[in-house]
Amino acid sequence: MDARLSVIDERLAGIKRIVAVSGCKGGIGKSSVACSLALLLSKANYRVGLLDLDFFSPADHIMLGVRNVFPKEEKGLVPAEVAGIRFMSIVYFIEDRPAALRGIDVSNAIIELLAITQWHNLDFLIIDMPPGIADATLDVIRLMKRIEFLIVATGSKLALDSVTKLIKMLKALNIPILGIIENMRIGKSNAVQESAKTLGINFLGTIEFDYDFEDCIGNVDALMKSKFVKQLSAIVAKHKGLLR
Amino acid sequence: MDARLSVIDERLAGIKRIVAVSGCKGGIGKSSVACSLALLLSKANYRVGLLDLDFFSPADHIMLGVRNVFPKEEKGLVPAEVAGIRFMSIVYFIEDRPAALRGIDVSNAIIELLAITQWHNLDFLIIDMPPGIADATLDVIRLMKRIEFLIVATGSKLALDSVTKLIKMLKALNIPILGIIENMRIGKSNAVQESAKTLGINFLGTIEFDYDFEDCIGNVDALMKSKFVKQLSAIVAKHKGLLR
Amino acid sequence: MHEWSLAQAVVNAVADYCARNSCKEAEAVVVLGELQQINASVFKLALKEILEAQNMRKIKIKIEREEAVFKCRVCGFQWNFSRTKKGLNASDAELIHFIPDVSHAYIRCPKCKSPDFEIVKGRGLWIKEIKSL
Amino acid sequence: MHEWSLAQAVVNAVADYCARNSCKEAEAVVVLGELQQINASVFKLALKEILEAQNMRKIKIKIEREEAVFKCRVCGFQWNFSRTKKGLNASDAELIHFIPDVSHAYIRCPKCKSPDFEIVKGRGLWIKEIKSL
Ligand SMILES: Nc1ncnc2c1ncn2[C@@H]1O[C@H](COP(=O)(O)OP(=O)(O)O)[C@@H](O)[C@H]1O
Ligand SMILES: Nc1ncnc2c1ncn2[C@@H]1O[C@H](COP(=O)(O)OP(=O)(O)O)[C@@H](O)[C@H]1O
Ligand SMILES: [Mg+2]
Ligand SMILES: [Mg+2]
Ligand SMILES: [Mg+2]
Ligand SMILES: [Mg+2]
Ligand code: NI
Ligand code: NI
Ligand SMILES: [Zn+2]
Ligand SMILES: [Zn+2]
Repeated sequence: MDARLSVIDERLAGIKRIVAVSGCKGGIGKSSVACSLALLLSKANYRVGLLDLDFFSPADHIMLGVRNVFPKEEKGLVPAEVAGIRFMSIVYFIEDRPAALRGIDVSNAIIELLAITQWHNLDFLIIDMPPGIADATLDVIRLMKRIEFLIVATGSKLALDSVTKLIKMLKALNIPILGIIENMRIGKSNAVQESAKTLGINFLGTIEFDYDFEDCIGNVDALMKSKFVKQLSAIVAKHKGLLR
Repeated sequence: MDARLSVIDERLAGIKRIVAVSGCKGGIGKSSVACSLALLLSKANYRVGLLDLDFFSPADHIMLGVRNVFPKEEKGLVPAEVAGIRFMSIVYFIEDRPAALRGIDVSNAIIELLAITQWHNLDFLIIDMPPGIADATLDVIRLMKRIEFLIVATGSKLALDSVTKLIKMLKALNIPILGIIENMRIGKSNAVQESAKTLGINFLGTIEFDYDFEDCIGNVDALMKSKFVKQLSAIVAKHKGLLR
Repeated sequence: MHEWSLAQAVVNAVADYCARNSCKEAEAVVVLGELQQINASVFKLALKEILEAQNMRKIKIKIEREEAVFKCRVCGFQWNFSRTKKGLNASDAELIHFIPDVSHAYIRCPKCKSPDFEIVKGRGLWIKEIKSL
Repeated sequence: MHEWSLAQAVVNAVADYCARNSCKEAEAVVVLGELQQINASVFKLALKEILEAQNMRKIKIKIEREEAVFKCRVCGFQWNFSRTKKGLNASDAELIHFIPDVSHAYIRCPKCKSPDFEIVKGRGLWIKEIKSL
């Protein structure tokens, strides 16, 4: 019997809302949105946690310029605080080593993290999801009954195809979907907005392709001033009821 | 005992070279490179197979505009031929349904596909890899002893961090790496080329960000005329010894 | 007739066993998991044909069947394939026949609708035993 | 002292069991897998403290240990954690202590160098048995 499963609810009890940033396909901006959203909410004086569950391409520590921190051991692991955000990631444990993790290992590591992480009280826990509908996605659905999904997509046919599958599954399971954010828009196609309509999902807004975004990675101040974050901030402001 | 493992070598015996297009991170152009490379090699009169192993964001059927085909049942499954390429993908079996596959299911499905697919004689089998170093990557390494990797990366810090881990692992295992292709270049940074140097990997060349690429998806003729494919074609021509 | 490719897998496994143990007479017990819906008579015919072609007439292969059982990872409910099979049309069942794992795209937990279930047993073909005679 | 969080997991599991079975006296057997390197005395102290705080003094918890065994998925080689542990420095071992699965970033098959191994047993903490007294 897996004792760890008996303590997860208690570990999450002090968290008001759990939001998984997902989109099934890789490289559509899940990590960029997750980190920026965590920063914005923290700046708005919410207590925010950020959990990077992409064990193969963990990005949030790079995005936020995290260096030389480690969780504190205190009745479990208390996430290090980075730019006001309580931050938990597999990189604390693997650093820059390649980690060959099959699904069963990913699942076990997620259960372990959820069982030992002491988030204490949070208004939001933002989860940066890996691509796919595999162990990580199935485990957050299974283990976090209050989870809500925030969907990211690009206008590419390839991204829309994947994200459509994820949305269909979430809807069939009656899991709340906050809505869909279009990212990296370059042309004028309305494909994401139209897909949202067809799928019956809230279309939240567009973040354009930001040619200066790469230069902001690793620097929280620069990120906060980027066009990317400004557009995300406008989306959050426009849908005030959604995230509070 | 898993009988399927005893027949995989025989199924691959008629294939001269097996090339996995990978890069650990999602959305860097693995599928775009894999499909385009398969088309280019086929056009150069090689016998080419294409195996899409990204079960969550299968893209190759969309890229190649595959419609209404299914493998032929003949002592196993003989891949359908699409634009001269023998094409195998999970989409034959799941179509546009969401498939919740944990690592163990992905691994089982890959073993099954390798055991029943009759590729017959091929000069190249191109494998379009999913992101990560999870079940699919570990299984192709485990089950295809002759596999070679072709690495795709973008200049983003996030992509380079992930791809570096994959390359470190492949090198430690003495798995041949053909080299690294930089994709979606926009600015003038030499980050990919420098990483290649540091890692001791062949830098093969650059494919620039192609603003018209999205419009070519689904149309083989348009793809072949795209800037993307022209630049990939130049890379292949420049490294003639690499792929023949 | 993709059963042929699996029959060949079995014959290869037995041949490997015989090579390792320098024997010419052996008996194998092959289990056919229900989910894969292998046509046993086609499979037996293929086995016979391959064994003859490879001059392995002294190999005996016994066939057993195993029912498929699923267990939901979300609510813990356990059920049999026969229960959900009725809900599948013939062409969906055919796709599961090729790759049993794609059942995760077609079958849902009857109790909580989750696609996150374990195939506890009866997924597909495996060899329970090989022994030299 | 992250052992405390796992001790609480065990106590919760036993409390759930007691609630389901309406009992106040129970005994649980907890297995500590070697790979997780749980400090047994710290763990026992945490158990005692939590059981007292939750008024569960009639719960007995027995502790067993299980050695960790790995099996390489590539070459089939099987080995014990004790064999590879020597190659780990203290800080790497500490990281495995928190998340045993990250051993895939630190441990390689001694025979073929693959990181693709199965943790056959001894990964970490689990409950072998709970019974009411
Ligand atoms: N709006 C945007 N404009 C420009 N680049 C972006 C934008 N959004 C994301 N990126 C870049 O695209 C790449 C993929 O984004 P990332 O957030 O890592 O995606 P995911 O987490 O979905 O894999 C990264 O290099 C990131 O810096
Ligand atoms: N050089 C390029 N220029 C413009 N778009 C590109 C380029 N390479 C890939 N893309 C687009 O980027 C997205 C990700 O590419 P894809 O091949 O699907 O990556 P992966 O297989 O690594 O996830 C797709 O929408 C694709 O059309
Ligand atoms: Mg990411
Ligand atoms: Mg792809
Ligand atoms: Mg089959
Ligand atoms: Mg631990
Ligand atoms: Ni068949
Ligand atoms: Ni500890
Ligand atoms: Zn269920
Ligand atoms: Zn090995």
